[in-house]
Amino acid sequence: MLTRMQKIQMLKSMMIIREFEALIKKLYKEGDVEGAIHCYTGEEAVAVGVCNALRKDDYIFSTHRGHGHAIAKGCSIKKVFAELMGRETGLCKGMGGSMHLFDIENGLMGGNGIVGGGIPLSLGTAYASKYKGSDRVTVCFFSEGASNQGTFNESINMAALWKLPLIFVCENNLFAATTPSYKTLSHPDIAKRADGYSIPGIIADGNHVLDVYEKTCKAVNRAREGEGPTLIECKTYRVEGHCMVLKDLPQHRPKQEVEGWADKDPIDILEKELMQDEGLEKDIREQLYKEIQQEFNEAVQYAKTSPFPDINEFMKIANSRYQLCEE
Amino acid sequence: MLTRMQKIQMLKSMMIIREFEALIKKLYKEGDVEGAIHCYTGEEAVAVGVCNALRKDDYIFSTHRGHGHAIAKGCSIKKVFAELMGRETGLCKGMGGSMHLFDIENGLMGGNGIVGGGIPLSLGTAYASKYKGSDRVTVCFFSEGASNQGTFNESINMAALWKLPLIFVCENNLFAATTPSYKTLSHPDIAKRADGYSIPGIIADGNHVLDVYEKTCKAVNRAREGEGPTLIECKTYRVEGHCMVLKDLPQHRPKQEVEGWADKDPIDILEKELMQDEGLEKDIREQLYKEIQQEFNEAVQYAKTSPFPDINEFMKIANSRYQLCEE
Amino acid sequence: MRRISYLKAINEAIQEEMERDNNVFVIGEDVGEYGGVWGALRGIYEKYGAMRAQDTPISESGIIGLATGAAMAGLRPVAEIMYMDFLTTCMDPVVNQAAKADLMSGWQLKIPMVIRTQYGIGTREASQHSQSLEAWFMHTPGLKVVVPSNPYDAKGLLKASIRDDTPVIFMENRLLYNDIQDVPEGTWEIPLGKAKIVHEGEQITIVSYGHALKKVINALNEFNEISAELIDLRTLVPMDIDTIIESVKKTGRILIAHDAVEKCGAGAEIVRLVIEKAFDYLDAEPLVCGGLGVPTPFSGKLEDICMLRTEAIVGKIQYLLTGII
Amino acid sequence: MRRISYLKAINEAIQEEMERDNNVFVIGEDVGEYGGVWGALRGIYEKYGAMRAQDTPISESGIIGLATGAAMAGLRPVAEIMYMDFLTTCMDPVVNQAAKADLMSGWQLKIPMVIRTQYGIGTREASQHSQSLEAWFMHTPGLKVVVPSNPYDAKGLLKASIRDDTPVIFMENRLLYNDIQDVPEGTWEIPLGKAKIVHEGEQITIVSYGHALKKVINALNEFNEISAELIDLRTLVPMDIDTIIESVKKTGRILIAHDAVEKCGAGAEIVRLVIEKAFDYLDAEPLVCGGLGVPTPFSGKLEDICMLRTEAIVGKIQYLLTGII
Ligand SMILES: Cc1ncc(C[n+]2csc(CCOP(=O)(O)OP(=O)(O)O)c2C)c(N)n1
Ligand SMILES: Cc1ncc(C[n+]2csc(CCOP(=O)(O)OP(=O)(O)O)c2C)c(N)n1
Ligand SMILES: [Mg+2]
Ligand SMILES: [Mg+2]
Repeated sequence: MLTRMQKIQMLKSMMIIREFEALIKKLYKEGDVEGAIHCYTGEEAVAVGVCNALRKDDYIFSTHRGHGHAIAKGCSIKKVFAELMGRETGLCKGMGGSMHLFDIENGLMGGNGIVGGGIPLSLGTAYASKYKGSDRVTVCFFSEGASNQGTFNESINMAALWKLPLIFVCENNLFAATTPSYKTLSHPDIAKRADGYSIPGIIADGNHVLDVYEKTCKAVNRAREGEGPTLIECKTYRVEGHCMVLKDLPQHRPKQEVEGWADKDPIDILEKELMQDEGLEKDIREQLYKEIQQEFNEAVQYAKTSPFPDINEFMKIANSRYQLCEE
Repeated sequence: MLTRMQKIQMLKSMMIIREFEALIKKLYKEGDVEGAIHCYTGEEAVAVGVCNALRKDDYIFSTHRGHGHAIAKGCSIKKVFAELMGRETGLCKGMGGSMHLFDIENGLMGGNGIVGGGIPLSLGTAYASKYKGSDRVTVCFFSEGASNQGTFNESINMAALWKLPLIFVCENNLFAATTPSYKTLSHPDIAKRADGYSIPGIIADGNHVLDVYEKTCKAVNRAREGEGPTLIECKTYRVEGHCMVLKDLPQHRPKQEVEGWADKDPIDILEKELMQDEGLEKDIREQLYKEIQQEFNEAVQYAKTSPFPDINEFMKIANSRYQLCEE
Repeated sequence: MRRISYLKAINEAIQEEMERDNNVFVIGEDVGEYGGVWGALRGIYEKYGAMRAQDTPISESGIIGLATGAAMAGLRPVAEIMYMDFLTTCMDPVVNQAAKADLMSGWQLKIPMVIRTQYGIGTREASQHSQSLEAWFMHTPGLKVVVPSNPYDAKGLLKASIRDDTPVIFMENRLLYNDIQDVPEGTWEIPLGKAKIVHEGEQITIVSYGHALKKVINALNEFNEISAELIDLRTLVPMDIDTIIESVKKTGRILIAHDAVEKCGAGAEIVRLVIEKAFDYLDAEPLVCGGLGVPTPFSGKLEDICMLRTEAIVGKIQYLLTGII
Repeated sequence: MRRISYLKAINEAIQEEMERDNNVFVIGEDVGEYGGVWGALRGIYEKYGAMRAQDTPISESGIIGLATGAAMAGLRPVAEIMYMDFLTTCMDPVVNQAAKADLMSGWQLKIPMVIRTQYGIGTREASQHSQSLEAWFMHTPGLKVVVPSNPYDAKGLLKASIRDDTPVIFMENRLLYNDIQDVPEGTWEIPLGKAKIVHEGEQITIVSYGHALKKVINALNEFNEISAELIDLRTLVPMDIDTIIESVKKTGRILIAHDAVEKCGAGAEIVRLVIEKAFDYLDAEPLVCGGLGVPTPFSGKLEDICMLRTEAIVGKIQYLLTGII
């Protein structure tokens, strides 16, 4: 059972992700952050619910929309900011950027710029756990768009076959780039596909962090016990446009749908539950907000004043890694 | 309803395929046929059952194990022999060979050397039918090994989504190369996967040609009516080794299994049914056998005396198609 | 004449061909109502409907497989792959199916299809969104490879590609999409396999294509006086080697510049051909200037040094002219 | 010393490395009980069990993805892809994941993995089973490419590849599998990036690798008297360009022979490098001799003319030596 404190921590984690994305949007507009940036806004309950069910040494594979996963898995916010600003002090020394956040110490095995590209990779760490007799589990995040890549079929079958300690978490946020999911999914429930591979296919309320958390815990137990993979589909909603430069078509954002999902805001939902069930103080969200802003100020300051990667240093490593001297 | 005559034709078709493979094995050993040869022996009811439910102008996509499909779809036996012997008079002028039989006039859109490679191609002819408002259906043959390729997931979803007139026929023959299917299928029924894509997933007795035929007819009707794809899994057995040069491991061919399937020989089954239900004469199989041998003698004679492709002719075409003159 | 953008030129080419031939259709991710994430296909869905502007799931092998099969059935698909880097997810249908089907079938089949894809580097999108992979497709017999560098060529070459009866990899660079140029209306096309001499010159031949051409022009502007013959290849397969050779015979010097990395790139191939056909005319060694042979790092500072650099082009031209490094 | 086959050499290399390091395992289609369809892995399943000799479904992207992820977790996978042609079905994990992960992660990760694959032409298996695609992987920064031509090298290079901390494409040719040679036991390896001078010579340098080398040797046997320096590259990335250049500086002439088609192939790359580094030493134009640039037709008569041909090698050597075609 989660303690009150833990639940408040989850509330805070979701708020951190929410505020992180808001700030990144601002930094992007101001030119401090460049490249392809995909916000996780509205989906916070998935990353936070899932990652809270994991240990630090469990593995996760992330996507192009990976800020939330990184934060929920415990990466240093400073380093994430620095990475997105292309600094030497970034998570990946500025080599990865928004779509390629790696933090091996915290079990973050990378985002991916290729939709569906991370799915087969996740087989590997799960295989390694089984190989070494370790109980570390792997979570593979992907969204409903990726479920239509070939890698989905190949990976889920292999994982099921060998009962790998692997949890497929499909963040069904109803969009892939500009395309609503009803145009790309022949069955609206990705979870349904699990039957064909003899593994459990579970649907979670992706805007309800405790539901995600509980269902993940079950899957994690199953995985640690050697009983094999689970496919968890978290139904959620991509609140923002696909990325900084792609706007949605109005006909794909019906007012009713947008409002319906706004009413299901994952942070609001948890806050309300905490108030009802745990007698949470009314102003705690404001307090948390302040803490977060404080932390962010320092982190952004750190990132902005960090050096860019050193070109000579890079060339030195590159020369030996890629045999450039041949040229 | 099938007439007695039609059923006898089906018997004969299956026998032709059976004898064709036997003869090809001989020709291979004698050096008249080269390359990668995969026999369809034991699976005849699938090709014959399916193709009898089709019109000449319906499309089929075949596999590396494609002789049966070609014969059942009505290709000239002479030309198939000639193709396998690499002759100018072959179906594909000797350019394709055993794994790449194309006969566009008869709707045979090609075998494939890439396992799972034909599946997405089949979307294309099906799409073209819908595009042109034509009622031509497409059948895509593949075996259970191919069902684990990524292309399976991508294609079945797209076909379902757009209700393409496409029938996926999985020939589950329990082997992929040297590997028995229980080592590669997380669920023994491929048909089960259909649920995840909102299409019917049907299991047919792949050694019972009338069962295959009837289930295909239903799927064809569905497809012609614009109601979309069906996945039909035909349970059958690969009687021979994977190809001419790969032998099976004895532990993967338990005596009981082999004998069980021998008792379910598709030709015997149909013959018996015809005798019981249609009062088929006892010696008809022998008669058909003689007809077939006669036909084969002529066909092989034709193939063997056909010229090999002309090198100059080839170079002329190649030069313009591939701009070799640049070199 | 009207001045239109590269993007608009692409759009016009497709619409004109769709108008002319009912068998032409577009397919790809977000290409329906949205008109493609780059916007190249705006208005097509509205005008021609969903079957001819087919939005797809994220299933590149499915898309290219479908296109290949549709071509077998007589249609003329124009598929869009958002970034060239994503062609890694559908190499089989491109290389083993589309490129080979006509030969394998003993010429029963034609495969008239275009794969429009967007390539290049320079937008801080890191290593999986920065590749120029034309060399892979040049190395695959059966494919044509087209890389227009400007709106006029984009239109004329795309029309020719759509009319061509074999599979064409049509490469567009996102940094060119907003370039504007005079582009005539009407039924003209630019034949595949004809290079364009951008300007004539006597001292050195420079061969380039696509976005790299701009960097070459920038580099040439660095010289006070230089008589360079600049060739825009336009199509890499078929390659207009005659135009290159003729030029080299005149200038005796050649530099090839492209975004792709140098190792086994198009430049190396051109060096091979020039050496084979004009060795005795050379006054200096043919050189290639390309991207740095590393996966592209995200950070702008690092990406900048990984791209084809104007200064590097300048340096190599200088060396070829003077022998001084 | 014992004489063992190429196949056995591969097997020994793997078993020795598996013995030495628990993290090494093999994975691929039919590699378990069967020991791989080529038989390279016989006995490994029996000795090391299913986890270390993992039979897979026909899911090449899954296999290479798994291998990459396993390498991230510290294992050292050795994956088998039955024919190089099938790498088309898993280019993404090879090119965008395995090759780039160490850089993308800011060097947090190493990706020690070997992709053993079997390539070549000549067995009447038609266009989808006859390709030599090394150039694609040379063109992809982050991969090493190794192509042993004999049992000794196969063992020594495979051991080095398994010990290497970066992804290696290890290419074996089915026509070499039964070749027999003296191969020592023990812990030696052949460093990646060192070519072998098969024999020294003064008149011409011939560079080759893998199965093509045999055809070069056949071609040289056609000459009564010739002093050719024959270089077996052994690894294409890293390439031992120094050995090539040194040789060319001595002979002034070079021919590169490989199975792959010439356009954008490894040969073109070597020409580029030789031109860049030894232009002034050349007495004749560097030439490439490769396969015909077409998809391989099935019929033996046609396949034979599509392969790298001994006569073509002879012709080009003759031309380089005499100037007469
Ligand atoms: C193989 C591939 N195809 C296309 C893209 C371009 N792309 C990037 S994100 C995206 C949409 C992904 O949708 P989904 O998987 O649902 O993830 P979401 O953005 O909803 O998190 C697309 C099409 C890509 N990066 N990789
Ligand atoms: C992509 C790919 N991987 C591997 C192979 C090698 N191969 C040829 S046939 C075959 C087995 C195919 O099994 P299945 O799909 O069940 O077809 P079946 O042989 O049973 O008809 C394999 C592994 C191939 N041709 N293509
Ligand atoms: Mg989505
Ligand atoms: Mg099978």
